[in-house]
Amino acid sequence: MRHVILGAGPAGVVAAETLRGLDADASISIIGDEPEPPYSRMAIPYLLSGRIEERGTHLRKRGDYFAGRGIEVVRARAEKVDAKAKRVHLSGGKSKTADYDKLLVATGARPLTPPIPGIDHARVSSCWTLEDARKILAGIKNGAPVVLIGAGFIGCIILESLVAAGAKLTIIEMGERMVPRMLDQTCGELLQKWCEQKGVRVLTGAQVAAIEDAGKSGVSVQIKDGPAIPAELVISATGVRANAGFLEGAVKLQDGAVLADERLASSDPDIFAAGDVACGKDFSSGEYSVQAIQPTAVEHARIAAHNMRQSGAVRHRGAVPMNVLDTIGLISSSYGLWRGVDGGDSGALLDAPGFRYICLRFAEDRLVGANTLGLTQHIGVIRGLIQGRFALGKWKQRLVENPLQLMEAYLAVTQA
Amino acid sequence: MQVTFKLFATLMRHLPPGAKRHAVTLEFGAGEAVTPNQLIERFAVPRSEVHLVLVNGVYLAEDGRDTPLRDGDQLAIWPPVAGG
Amino acid sequence: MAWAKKLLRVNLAKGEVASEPLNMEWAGEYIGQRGLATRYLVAETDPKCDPLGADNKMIFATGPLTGTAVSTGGRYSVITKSPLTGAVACSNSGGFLGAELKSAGWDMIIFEGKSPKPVMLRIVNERAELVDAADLWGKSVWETDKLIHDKYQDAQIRIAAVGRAAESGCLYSAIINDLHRAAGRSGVGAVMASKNLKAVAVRGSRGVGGVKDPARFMKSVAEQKKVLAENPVTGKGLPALGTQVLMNVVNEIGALPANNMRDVQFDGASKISGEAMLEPRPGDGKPNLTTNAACFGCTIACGRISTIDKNHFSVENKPEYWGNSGGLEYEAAWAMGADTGVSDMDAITYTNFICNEDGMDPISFGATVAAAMELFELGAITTKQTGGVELKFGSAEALTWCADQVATGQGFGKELGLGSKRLCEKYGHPELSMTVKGQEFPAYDPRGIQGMGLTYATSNRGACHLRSYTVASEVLGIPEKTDPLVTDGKAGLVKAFQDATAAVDSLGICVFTTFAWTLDNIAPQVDAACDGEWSVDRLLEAGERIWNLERDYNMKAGISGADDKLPERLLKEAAKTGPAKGKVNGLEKMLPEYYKLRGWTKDGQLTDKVRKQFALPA
Amino acid sequence: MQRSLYIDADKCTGCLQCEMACSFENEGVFNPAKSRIKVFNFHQEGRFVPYTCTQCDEAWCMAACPVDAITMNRETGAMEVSDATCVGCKVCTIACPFGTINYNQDSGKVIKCDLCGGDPECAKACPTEAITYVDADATGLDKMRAWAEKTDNAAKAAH
Repeated sequence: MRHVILGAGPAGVVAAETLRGLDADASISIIGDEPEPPYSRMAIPYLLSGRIEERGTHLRKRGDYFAGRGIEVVRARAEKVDAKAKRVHLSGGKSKTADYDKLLVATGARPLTPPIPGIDHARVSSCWTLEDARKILAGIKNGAPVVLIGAGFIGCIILESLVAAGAKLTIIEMGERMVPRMLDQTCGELLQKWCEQKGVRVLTGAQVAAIEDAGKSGVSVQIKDGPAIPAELVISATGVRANAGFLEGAVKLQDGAVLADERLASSDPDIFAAGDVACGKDFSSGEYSVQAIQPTAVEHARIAAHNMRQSGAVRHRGAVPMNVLDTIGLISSSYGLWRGVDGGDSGALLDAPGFRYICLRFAEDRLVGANTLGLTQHIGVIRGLIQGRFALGKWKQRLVENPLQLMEAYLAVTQA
Repeated sequence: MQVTFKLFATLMRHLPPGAKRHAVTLEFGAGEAVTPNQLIERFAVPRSEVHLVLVNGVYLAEDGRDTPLRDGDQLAIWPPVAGG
Repeated sequence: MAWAKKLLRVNLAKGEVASEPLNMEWAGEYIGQRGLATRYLVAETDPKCDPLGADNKMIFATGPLTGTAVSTGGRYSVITKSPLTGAVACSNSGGFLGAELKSAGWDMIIFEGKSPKPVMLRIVNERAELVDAADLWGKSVWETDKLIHDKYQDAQIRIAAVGRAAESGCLYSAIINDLHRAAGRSGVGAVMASKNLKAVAVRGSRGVGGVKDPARFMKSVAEQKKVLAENPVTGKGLPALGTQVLMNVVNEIGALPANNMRDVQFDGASKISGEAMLEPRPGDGKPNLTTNAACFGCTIACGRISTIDKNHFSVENKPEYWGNSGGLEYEAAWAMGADTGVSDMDAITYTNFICNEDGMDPISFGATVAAAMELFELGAITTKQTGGVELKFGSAEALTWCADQVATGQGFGKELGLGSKRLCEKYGHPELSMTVKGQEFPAYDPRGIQGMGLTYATSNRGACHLRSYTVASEVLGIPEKTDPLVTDGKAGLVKAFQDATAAVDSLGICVFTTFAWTLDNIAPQVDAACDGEWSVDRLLEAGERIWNLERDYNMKAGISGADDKLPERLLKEAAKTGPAKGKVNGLEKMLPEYYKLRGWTKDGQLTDKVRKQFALPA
Repeated sequence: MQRSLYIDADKCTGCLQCEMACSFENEGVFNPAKSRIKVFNFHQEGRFVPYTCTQCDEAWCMAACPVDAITMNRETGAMEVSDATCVGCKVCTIACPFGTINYNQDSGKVIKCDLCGGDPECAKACPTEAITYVDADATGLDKMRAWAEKTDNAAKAAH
């Protein structure tokens, strides 16, 4: 059996490992287009802040890890998939093609390039790859003005390193609050206040009209109906899109990602998808969407691997959307249906001066979603309660009154 | 002859079924001699747990526990206990 | 080290807080907690000051072992001048507050002055601030606890507070921490309230470190925990039955004071005993006791967690009292039960809840109610004062009514809140007050346990069993059995217990460990934890130094050897039943010997020799 | 045979000896705030419940770690965090449905129970045998596994 895996991120690597665990003899190849050994984008912010070196981002630390497991890691770029011939056309590597019995698409995503005049200026960088990180590190000088376009997850998580490096930072966010796709209004506003207290200028509801060259001093970022902000470096973090364009025509796409069913199979039964490139089942809503987060990628990968080995072996019940974000030391998280559901109750607590917040969302007496800010202890039980679909009984009202009793509620309903 | 036999605290479990709270009243024939140690034996109270032995509220040291009880005596026994 | 070496000084008048280094020279002499805080009180206050005036200070103090893994190492004490006795007050409490304070990095808090308005002290590690407490004033301890937790949204905050009893001037009001642990005796709550200080809320996450020899300490702690576990008292009896195991014992030996100490035995004793707490009650089939519970670090776990039968008259239609809370300890069950003649366990559990909820010492409360009942019997108090309530011995309704009145400072509750000495004086029968130096007796009748007569008479904080618990020897045979009905040898026994207890109370551990431990078990743990060398002799010397320092403070406050006395009833009215029948307490035989052993003058004054020996402050 | 921590909440008195032993072993100070085992107090119910990581087979934390900082100790079966490798991204803390791996803001790393290398201090410190270290079969882990089955896709995938 020839398993070909496109993409050397966490989904690809975990799928390869799972396949190897299931089948000692299968041929397994990971094809990735970056020069580095498989690494984690999750770790890039910590590389930027100097907490780790590049090696610390590597998914597996031993140099001979993949070879030792008979997993071939190939550097090449997938250009096209010929589903009929079960062949991937490649570029940039030694081989021009790779033939498969089962194919896993785990090519992840790439940053969007917003349609802004001047976005291709040499002083503008995205923050996605190790290469980007190197560029940013080289470009920041103490006291240098830096503009960050986009206060989404990626924008926020790299703030700490930019502030620590001494950048004079301005964030420009189109939405009306920070991290609008992960945090509710209260949470987003608290986060903004936090950033401002740390000396970061935050402009929400603002759009970049153009980036103009300003000669030696860098660029000038022009805000629509607003000021022009000088910058030595501009970081663009306006979102990502799935790397699925090369599959156009081969499998069904949704929202630009590979629609992956409960077996993580695409519309072609021999082509699977996992991770950020997959439009998979959402546990909470029951709908299909992209959930760009490590635990989902790993879950996808494992299930896809089982089904690649034996079709229909395992079904996916859907992943609970969740995320955790550290913004200059302030930690926020989101779970499931954090916006709440129609007719559902919620329980919230706000300690604005202490930068603490929690909002639990219920459907009847079950927990379905949550946002937290400034809380780090035992927050995993939010997932436990959501995914276990536990009926909370009298604990629901207790949680409405005091959401911080999560752990007690969890123990009461699971260990009673 | 009548003797009240009382067991307290963790020794209560050694009382026969039907005992009232901590005590049983025991009847003996006239002239029949019974000592605290014999009662301890009879109700299988572990010696290691026999600490405070009171006859009518007065402490009975170990060397006095083979002296026969008298009619109407109250024998009360505790394991080592304390409070404050 | 083990000490945090830092104290927090809170000037309530100015609203200022400041950190200062702990006087380590004093710590070497007075250890910590009870001893060291008394040293500060002596240095910083006039013993003649008005206990409820701005000049009195109040100290929350931990010991060097507080917050460490040593078993029971969670204690703190409140040291101040008592409004009930005019003597030094030192009330020791368990729960979790003491360890939290230490973990926040503080050995002590010294409160001085009086705040112009109600405040609470909030401590988060090294940060401390006074916070307006207008919203908390007038609230019970339980309400205050909830409001503070709600306000700061942190379940881990440990809180000590005073309730409405203290606010309304109850002279035996307590400071309650962790909902149902109390710095209970001598009216320390009234002092706190007089300073307009409602609560102390502590969150500590720095931890307690700096143990001198960590490996040796952990080894010693493990060994000594084993000693407690294997000892039948601390390993079995106390966890199973709590201190309430004593109710039947003390009744059986004829030393259970009943009906304001007229009697030495109580018919209803077994109904309110530790054993009875385990029996299913007729109303709802549940036992009074739900579980035992430990204070911080305690491997004994004598604490009781109890419920009241929902259908009982005291709580019907009051669901707020249907859940679990701190249950009966022996002293509380005796004072509110035997001494008032009440044998209704649910009623006593209810009044115990009330004592916790609004901060009252259940011993002084129960004993004061008992005195009031006797005054009522004599007709000195009538339904005119009580608004119709028949204050009869044995009346559970009267008892619960009194608790509600004192807790909230209403009507006759105000008078009951002054304690039995002032109450009996007011109604013309001072002889009916069962007190020493103004503080009510605890649960051992000195006619049936002779040594306790000397214990009470010479206690530095008025009648108290915990200053020299000779019951251990005279009744329970710990460390060895002595005859409770004789006075011979009791002076030496009392002195030895007093000195050892003063040392234990200064370390941060619970005196209940001494049912299994002697200072030989304690000293190695202290020595492994604390700077310097700590032997049994050094601990005993420190204990004796502390005892003399407290005595000296009291003398300067105007208390003399003439106050080392017992109520006439215990000296003249012989016990009517039980082994002590026909006996009174022989204090006059024990006291001179005791003074001599102490090296004091014949009238109980400290001598220059003693002052010099212990290097007491002038 | 591998051993596990077995918790019998009915025996717990809430003394926090376990938390002190844990924090002393791992942090060098007595500090319940930094303990990997926590005792939860159900005051109304009169119940204390000690709680820590069960070292579950499927180890959500391990799977969620993007940098391979969590690995299984083959001898003890414990999932251990390598401080040198952990970058502090906290993904494991939201992924663990038991809430037993937590971020330590002071160190910038996550902390969890590692069974003290096969000799758990909490169990040794517990005075009432509410926490014991016993053969894995006896721990009622089955209950936990059944729950895991219900919760997780990947767990099922592995069986």
